[in-house]
Amino acid sequence: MALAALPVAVPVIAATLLAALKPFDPPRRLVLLTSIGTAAAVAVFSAILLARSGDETVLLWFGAWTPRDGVALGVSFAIDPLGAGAALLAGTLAVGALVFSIRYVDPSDDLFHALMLVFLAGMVGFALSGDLFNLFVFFELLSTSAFVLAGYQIERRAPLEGSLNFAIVNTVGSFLFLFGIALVYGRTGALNLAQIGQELARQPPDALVAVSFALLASALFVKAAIVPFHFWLADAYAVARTPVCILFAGVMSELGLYGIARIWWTGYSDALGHEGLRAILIGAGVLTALVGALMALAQTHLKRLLAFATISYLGLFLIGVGTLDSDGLAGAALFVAGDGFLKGTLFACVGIVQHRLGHVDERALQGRGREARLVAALFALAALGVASLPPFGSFLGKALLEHGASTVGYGWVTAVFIAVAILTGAALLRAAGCVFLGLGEVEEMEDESDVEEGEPAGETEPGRTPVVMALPAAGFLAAALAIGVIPGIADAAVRAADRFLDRGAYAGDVLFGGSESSSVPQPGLGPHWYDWLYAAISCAGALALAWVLLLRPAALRGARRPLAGLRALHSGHVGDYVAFAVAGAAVLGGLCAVTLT
Amino acid sequence: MTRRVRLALFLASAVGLAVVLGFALAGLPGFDADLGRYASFVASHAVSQRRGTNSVVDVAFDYRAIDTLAEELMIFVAAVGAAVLLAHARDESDEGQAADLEALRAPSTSDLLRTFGPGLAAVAIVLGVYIVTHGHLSPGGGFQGGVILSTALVLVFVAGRTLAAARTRPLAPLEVAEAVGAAGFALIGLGGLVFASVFFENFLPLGTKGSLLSAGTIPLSNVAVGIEVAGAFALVFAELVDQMVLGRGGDT
Amino acid sequence: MSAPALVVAAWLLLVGLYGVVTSRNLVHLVLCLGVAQASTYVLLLAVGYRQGAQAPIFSDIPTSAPVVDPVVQALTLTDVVVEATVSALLLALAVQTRKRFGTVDPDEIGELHG
Amino acid sequence: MIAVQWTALALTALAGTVVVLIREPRRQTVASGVFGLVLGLLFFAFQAPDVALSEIVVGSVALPAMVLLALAKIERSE
Repeated sequence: MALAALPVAVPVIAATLLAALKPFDPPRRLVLLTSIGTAAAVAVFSAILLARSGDETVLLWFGAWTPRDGVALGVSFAIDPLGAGAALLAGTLAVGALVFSIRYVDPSDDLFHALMLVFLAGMVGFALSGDLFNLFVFFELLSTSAFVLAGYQIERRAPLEGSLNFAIVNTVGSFLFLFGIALVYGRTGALNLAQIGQELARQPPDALVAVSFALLASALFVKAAIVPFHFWLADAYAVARTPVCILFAGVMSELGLYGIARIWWTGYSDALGHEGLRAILIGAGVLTALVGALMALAQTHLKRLLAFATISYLGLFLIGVGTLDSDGLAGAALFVAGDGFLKGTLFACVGIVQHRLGHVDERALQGRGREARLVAALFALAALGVASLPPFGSFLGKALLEHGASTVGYGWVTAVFIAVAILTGAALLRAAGCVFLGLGEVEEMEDESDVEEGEPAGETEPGRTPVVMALPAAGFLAAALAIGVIPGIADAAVRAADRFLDRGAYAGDVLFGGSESSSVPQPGLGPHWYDWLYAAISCAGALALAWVLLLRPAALRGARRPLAGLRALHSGHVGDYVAFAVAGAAVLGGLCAVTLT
Repeated sequence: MTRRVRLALFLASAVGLAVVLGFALAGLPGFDADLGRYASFVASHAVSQRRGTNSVVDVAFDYRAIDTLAEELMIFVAAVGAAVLLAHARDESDEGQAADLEALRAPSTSDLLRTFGPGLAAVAIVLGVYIVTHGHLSPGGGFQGGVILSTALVLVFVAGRTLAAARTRPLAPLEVAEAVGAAGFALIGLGGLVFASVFFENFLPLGTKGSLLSAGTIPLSNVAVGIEVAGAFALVFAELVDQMVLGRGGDT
Repeated sequence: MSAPALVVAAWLLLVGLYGVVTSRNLVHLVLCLGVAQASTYVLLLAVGYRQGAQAPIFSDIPTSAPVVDPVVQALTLTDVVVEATVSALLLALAVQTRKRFGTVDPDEIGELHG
Repeated sequence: MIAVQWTALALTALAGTVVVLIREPRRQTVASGVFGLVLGLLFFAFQAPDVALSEIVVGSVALPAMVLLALAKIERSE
């Protein structure tokens, strides 16, 4: 379908034209309308693609270079519901983020909108592409625009450091990506994922194939902030502006995991062993989920808290991807969408607090949010949603994911899910109790530098919440709810995941113009009674732990010391981060070489 | 971590990575193997299909033009980003700005550069334009030529002429050039959708092999990219020069 | 006979990363990143090189002549551009870092932690 | 492999190492420019003139120029 190029082409053209107009000082209204309209158009195009791809893969060969004898000559977008869904999530969050930015962003820096649109184009291109090198360039495009967006408040020190760490660690990741591409291209002579899959399926697995996958996965782990590649994320997300954070936490990191699933299922799934990879990915996911949750509990800076909550949930999503099962993947997809909107709500609420009160640290905010009832309600609901309160999308996704995990023999991860939901939910609810209710005893601030904010303090409006800020926050929450209640969404997700997992059908669609699907679609199951029980335990546990943290903090003092060691590792030193990333790549490469071949 | 612990962690990991890479790289085909199917198809068909004799440029600007579009946008982002990331420093030293521009005009810029700058710039412009416009025939193209062109623009800058004549927006022409170049390349892609059937499909006559006006949209794309790259790199240089000049005023 | 090129690629990656990890100056760090990035060019071109083949530019050679892989060369071109853009952004950040922190030594920039 | 390629590879490894080991930024920038040239030579030897041209204009012209401008700024404020 030729129109499939538009969700990338339209924001690109709009962004460059906005930049071309900049020296002529276009009216701010025009800039805002163009950028919001463009993001909305991307969302609409993506929704159309989502609908169209329901039955067959939507294919676009750029330049009309269709494959010859199974050899891809050009670059293809090969769009299935999961890819289109990721693009739709990015487009929707971008609309909300840009609406939010109407009151938030300094009117003088109008290139902000051009950068947001390029960033969006990069994410959409990454979600739709069916070519390994093309994935890399869109990955780099979204990374470079993200570096700049993260460092937008450059007159402050923290955003500068956050942006630096982000840029350097992600650049190291891109080297690993290129090494992976070079290895697999050297072996297969192909860059199209379907063609790579065909070539690799024909030959016995060896170290080269396993290591090339490990390097690609390492690069994407950097983006997806999987331990030990995750350090940069908290630094960058804690300091970026709220509209940027909404996109970072809601969809950019998740795209890293999407990339791993896409590359595995189209390229490697018939070449390497599934059992070994399952253990590796689920292990990494569990580690990431626990580290993120514990670190979130230790934060008082609200955005940094949300950043670690994001890391924690990325670990949970990785478990879903790592089940290598259609239920697990479908659950992860719904979970990502539901959680992405909840994170959008949470970041928007923090942004509103910051806008009204000029701070984002609990210690400076205690009790000062009493007036903001609407924000308090949205924040608390979203926090409970994170702790998988039914019927949010996160509940449905998680139930499906856990079902997938138990069918492949990893039922025990349910315990991890409950623990992480309790820890993260408690961290968020504690913050809500402190800021909006004034509960708890707050320790003195150690040094002033900690409260340096990512936003200009001059534009606070203590009295009220601007409509353009409240609207996205509420809209995101409604979207998170919708994902949980739309009838048949679980079935649709499972069907989409089944197709995602069918390498032969994908290759047939892309290279040979259609194929018979070999998979038999099975109906997706709704949540069981025990899923409701788990959700009840998670929410009650989160509330109870938050209560203890706020009113009986002495009970948990003993946990401080072990946590201090973990916190010390998050040093803010880019050399540490790069060393950990290299260590992670070496370990992952070694594990893959040993267990997958 | 202390410096020593960090180094130890890195060295251990680097050894591990070296071993892993060693096993993997050993599996690559040697220099005597046959080319892969994709590469051999492109090598044998690019000229007949595209009429551009430089098959690397055929790949970059036609078969895989969407990659190059994303790459051009990265340059666009870098130029915009450098301006954004360096912008606030300028605001601070506003007072010293006029004096700085004075200082730049007079003895601080080497007389040699001021004398020979325009001549060097002319050479760079001719060379850059040649490389941009002959990308489809011989090594080079919009990117390489564009960087050379940007140095010409910088030579003009360093010679102190543009900056000295600066009023409110000395960089506006560069900003427009880089954005219009990037937009132009994207619009060439859109032209494929409008005039042919698919984004980035060729919609111009292919011409005869080896002539300047051949290879369909490829030379046009190279010109758009050349304009964009020249503007973007010149913008980055100019932003840094700006920093340097104003920083001196602010700190001494 | 491709081993020496592959060894050089791996060496450049590791030595560049060594420089990044031990760097005491952000400008130095950017140039070290450039060295590590160069490893990817060497690797890509080594993957596409064929003994006795010519450059894939057919202005002076017949289209049937054996040539090296044109695809990896196009990929490497993109890669070179990536390096230039990332370097420009990092240098801009380094200049700002000097301004805000008074240093370009990563050991002394310590705003974010825990 | 022919002698030119051997030499270029050895020079590349050497120049890359030197760039990392020189810690004084200005001299390092010069070394980095030389590294760019050596890489360009290597790419010519590997029959990649397009990439060689790119690497030379980026590695030996644009990047050193950017670094020197940045250094001028950084050192001036000391």
